[in-house]
Amino acid sequence: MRYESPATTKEAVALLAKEKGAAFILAGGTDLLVRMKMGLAEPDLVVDIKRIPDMNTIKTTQTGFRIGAGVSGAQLTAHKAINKAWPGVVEATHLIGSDQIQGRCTMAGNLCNASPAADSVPAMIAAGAKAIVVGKGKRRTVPVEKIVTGPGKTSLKKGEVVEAITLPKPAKRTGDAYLRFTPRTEMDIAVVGVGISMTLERGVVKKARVCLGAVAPTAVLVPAAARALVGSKLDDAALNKLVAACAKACNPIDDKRGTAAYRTRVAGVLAKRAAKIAYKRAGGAA
Amino acid sequence: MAHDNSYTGQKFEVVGNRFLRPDGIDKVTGKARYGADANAPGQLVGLVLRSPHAHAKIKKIDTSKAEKLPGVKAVITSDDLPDLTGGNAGNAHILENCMARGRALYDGHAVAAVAAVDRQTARQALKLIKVSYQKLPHVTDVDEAMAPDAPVIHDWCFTAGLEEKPTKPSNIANRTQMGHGDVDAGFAAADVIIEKSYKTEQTHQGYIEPHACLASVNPDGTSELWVTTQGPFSYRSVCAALLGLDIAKLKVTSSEIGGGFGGKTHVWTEPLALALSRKANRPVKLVMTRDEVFRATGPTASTSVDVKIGATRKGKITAATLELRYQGGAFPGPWAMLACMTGFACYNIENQRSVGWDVIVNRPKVAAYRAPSAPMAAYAVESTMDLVADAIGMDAVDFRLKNVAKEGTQAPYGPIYGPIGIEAALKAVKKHPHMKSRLKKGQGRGVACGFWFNIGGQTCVDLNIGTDGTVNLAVGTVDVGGARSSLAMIAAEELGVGYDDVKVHVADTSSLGHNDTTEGSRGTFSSGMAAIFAARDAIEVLKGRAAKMLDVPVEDIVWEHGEARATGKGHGNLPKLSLKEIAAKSPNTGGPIAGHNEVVADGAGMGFAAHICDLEVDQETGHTEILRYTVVQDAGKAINPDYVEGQFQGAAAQGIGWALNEEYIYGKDGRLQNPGFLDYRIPVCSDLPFIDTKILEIPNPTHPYGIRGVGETSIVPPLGAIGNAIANATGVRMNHVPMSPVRVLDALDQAAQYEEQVSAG
Amino acid sequence: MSDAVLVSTKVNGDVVEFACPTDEVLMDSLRDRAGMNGVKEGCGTGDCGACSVTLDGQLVCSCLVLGVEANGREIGTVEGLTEDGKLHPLQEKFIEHAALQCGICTPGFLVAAKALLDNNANPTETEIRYALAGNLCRCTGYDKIVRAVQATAKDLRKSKKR
Amino acid sequence: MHSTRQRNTKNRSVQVSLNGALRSGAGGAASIDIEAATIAELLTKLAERYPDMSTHLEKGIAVAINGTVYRDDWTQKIPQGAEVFLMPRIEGG
Repeated sequence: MRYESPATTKEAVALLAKEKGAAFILAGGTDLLVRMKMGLAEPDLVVDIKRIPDMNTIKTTQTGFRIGAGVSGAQLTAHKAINKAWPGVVEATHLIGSDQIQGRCTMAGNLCNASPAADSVPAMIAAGAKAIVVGKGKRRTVPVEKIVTGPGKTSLKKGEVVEAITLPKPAKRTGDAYLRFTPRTEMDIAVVGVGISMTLERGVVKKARVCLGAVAPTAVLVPAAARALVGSKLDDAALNKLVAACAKACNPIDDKRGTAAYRTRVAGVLAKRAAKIAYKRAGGAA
Repeated sequence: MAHDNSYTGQKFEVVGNRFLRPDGIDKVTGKARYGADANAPGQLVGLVLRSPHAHAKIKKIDTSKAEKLPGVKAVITSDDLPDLTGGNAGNAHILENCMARGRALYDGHAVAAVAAVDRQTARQALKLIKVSYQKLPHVTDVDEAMAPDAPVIHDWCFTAGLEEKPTKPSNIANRTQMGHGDVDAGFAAADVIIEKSYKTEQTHQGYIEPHACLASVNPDGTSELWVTTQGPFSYRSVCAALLGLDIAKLKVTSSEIGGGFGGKTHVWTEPLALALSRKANRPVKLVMTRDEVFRATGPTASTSVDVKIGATRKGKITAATLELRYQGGAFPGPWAMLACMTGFACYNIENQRSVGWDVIVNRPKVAAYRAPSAPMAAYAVESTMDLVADAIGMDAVDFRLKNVAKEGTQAPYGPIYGPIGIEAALKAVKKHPHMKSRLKKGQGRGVACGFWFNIGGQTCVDLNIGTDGTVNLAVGTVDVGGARSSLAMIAAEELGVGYDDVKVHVADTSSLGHNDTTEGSRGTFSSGMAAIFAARDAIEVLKGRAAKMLDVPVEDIVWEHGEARATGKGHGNLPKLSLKEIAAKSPNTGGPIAGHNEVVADGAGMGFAAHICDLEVDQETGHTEILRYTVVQDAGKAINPDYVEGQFQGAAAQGIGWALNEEYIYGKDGRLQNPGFLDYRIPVCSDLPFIDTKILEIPNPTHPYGIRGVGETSIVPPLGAIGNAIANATGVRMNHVPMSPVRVLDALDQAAQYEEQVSAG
Repeated sequence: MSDAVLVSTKVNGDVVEFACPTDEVLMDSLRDRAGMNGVKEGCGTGDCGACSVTLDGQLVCSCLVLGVEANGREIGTVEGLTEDGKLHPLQEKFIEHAALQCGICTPGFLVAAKALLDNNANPTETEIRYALAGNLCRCTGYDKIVRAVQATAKDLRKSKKR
Repeated sequence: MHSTRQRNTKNRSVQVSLNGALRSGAGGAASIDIEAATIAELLTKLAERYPDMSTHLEKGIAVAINGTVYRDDWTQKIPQGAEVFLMPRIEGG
């Protein structure tokens, strides 16, 4: 196995494009190294992106935030402005593992590992996050929901790297929230996850995005669930519609972490709870 | 020299205080050496290849490519180990469990092992071993394994303990029955009878340190094994028997042990490490991965249990029965039998019967786990006790007290109890402020009891006094949770010296006589007893030396508070001689001063506990949060209360994990799906509240200090206490452990549907 | 066969150099090449925290870091907690409060608890429990561990005031 | 008085209760009378009288005398009129 730690994105892309064998990007390594230990990944090349300055900083831009692909959960949590703008995204990322894992794990890695249960992904999608994808000689910006295509599969082409995640500047009276269910309080993988963002106008939901995790092969954006909220003040009728829409969007499996029936049921429960938190954060009366 | 082990009521100066543990500094600085922390010159790395199938015939193992890989020094399969088939069945099973012989019996069963110069080479070598398997039908569930159409795992297994010997083999290894009285008459006299069935899933001890050893075998048979174990002496005798080594030539040194809880009482990879070393003639270090620990060591049984309890309206139990089905993995075990002995142990039930079925399935060979077999039977009994109390409209604690076992009660396994602590524990529960605290809506409280025998066993210690008066105590039980502190206190108490003057050392097998495995909560009980007697032996020597120094007959010397004093006429002016003074002169008064004791420490006092649990159930997700937890347990005598509390708290935490989330999950393919700490969910720090403890001290009449074992009992009540608290919070009775969110929500849904049907119909 | 890379790093302030196979994790490098056996392996997959160290001051599981990543960085292990031969207050309190039984998880707990107290001098019980949730202990039920951390925090705050 | 005591000393018959699988080894008997002054003597005589029991005895048993469980020490004396139980040997964690 060859280990490279390039200093620029360009070099990283060149290394990946050139490699004939199995090439992997090492961001936080909290998934890759586990897979290597289990014999599930046998890299010929590992490209460590943590020495690329551009990939390891958070920048506040005119349109929002640019979070480098190597930025750890701990760095994100410490960023005051993002906490204020997108608390749900920060909380979701903070739920990835222990403090030890937080010291390493990244949003981009959480995304590209392409687990249906990734915690930060539904929150990112609900917030309208985008991925900056760099390939040989070109750069494209892709909505986060377009990156993962199935368990362990992404739309990234050979030689392409996610360089950063961008979060928009939230409109006024916007709030977001992410809730997940796990049997333990910590150190667990989501059985169900729900990310919601919404923008209010005079207490009425004007815009909303609802995204479910761990209930389908990928995180799913549920427009019907968003529609259930729009136009409401989060009354019971709207919340019941939200629950029904979420249940309908679920396409889960029975596995060691939960049954399909359980996931479907709890997706609605968490959606309701997350909606209330987001609503309050957006300035709505509780 | 025979010593009297009777309780004397002696007053203590050292015992009962909270001294700092002597190995603390090593353990907080990283200096303590555990199983994986030893190295030897020329050492190789050992790795094991394991079956990916639940049950398969091994048609062929081709190791030729692996052997040719540069850096590989030895490859072994069962062909390299003795064939013990037809000999001692117990040993043959242990060896076959260490390395499959002809058939892989469970997912994770070892089929080959390699030793190579480094980890990377050893991993490469494993990939080069080609095993051709022929898959066989498998069964992993205990009830399915008992069904008439189940695939029979061993054609040699004919159920023992039946009145008529079976003509066909089955997966049922053994039937056991315990009990007394007339059960039919008892049920006929009952006003209320409750019958219910329960299931519990398989759990693992979950010690944080994986099994690890460093083995070295020379061509002349002299061998050394450094290993993390609860029983260095039994590892020595078992490994010697399995591999044909001489016991005296094999030196086993127990490392610091990173948790055991029963899981380090049996050998797993150690014989393989020795065999690899013998073949390569180089030391071999073999450290299990966590995945291997889960798949291929000794978890506890999964069970299926039926309970029936009958009582009068006034709350007297008239009869009770238990039917216990326990799987012991791929080999026969004693687990259901143990459950038969413990199930009703907390109660005085005149008419009772427990029937146990020990069952074989395609899972790893079950080993002891803290009060083995008792928690599952207790879960069924304690849940049903609440149901009966409810049915007759009696408070659940009062109902237990009305039927509680006392001195004079006949135990389920026959004998009459001496002084025991369950009545005192229940009374302490009743009085505890915890029971009076208010619960909020959605919260519930449960109480449950637990019993464990505790055991003693063969024990041997050496006590040596240095010329400066400091003392070495060499013991052969390992220190799993602070025992060195307790044993130093005991020696200091007897000798009348300071705690810091005694240094306790866990000896290797070449330096001390045989000691049984540190299991059954016996460490402080047994080695404590031997330490008392060894100290008293040393005192006799000290008195003799003092007599010489003072030139008086030894009969005139008495030993008080660490000093020798001459009594009698004309001795009044003679100085007192301290232990230090006598020790300083020892080179010239007859040489080193030592005490020694070997004892079969029988008479371990039974352990009883009662727990209180408050919790809250999220009725929309089925999630249970433990809010408050209290352990009341009889310790006989708490030598170092800090570490007695630690045992209570640790046992309760393991029981809580078992009750709520821990379980082995097997797929339809018979493979373990969660062999890691991510999906085998032991409690994390944020899952638990502080765990209150109350130590009761009802002296064990057959220990000089009244000590009872304390390590195991408190893992028994939590399953029942939590089940009872969930029922109290939700009105729903759980009958399947772990009571995980999925199962709780499912049970709540079913109850709601039933209610709807009732109100609609 | 993996390539090996020469790694130059600082462990507890001392320069350490070793040749490291590229696929070797830092936990193994620290144990086998730097002599830091206080770094314990409980799972190898980041689920137990026994191998906790700091990497440039950041708390990590050393089983989820490659050895080569340590090149040019600074690592802190349990062996570095003592200063001038004196135990760190956390080490003192762990012994005093009987916060260890078997002790295999203790080094990881100490490193994690120090990382917590370095950032938060006055943590609540809940904050302590969540900060230590990445460290598994199977012996104690965490009770005495949490108490030891609380007691240390209290003492440290007192000594700072003085 | 004196003569009675003498007779008792001579005839050390004790009633031994059997439990679990041990019963099947003794043809289903719940208890048996046997003359024995120590546990060792008791076990020897049991093996002689009930060959079927030998497999259980080999597997490991324990003897409870007046409520105290003995797992290893076969030199233990069995007092007059003692309550004696034979039970399977237990192990712990």
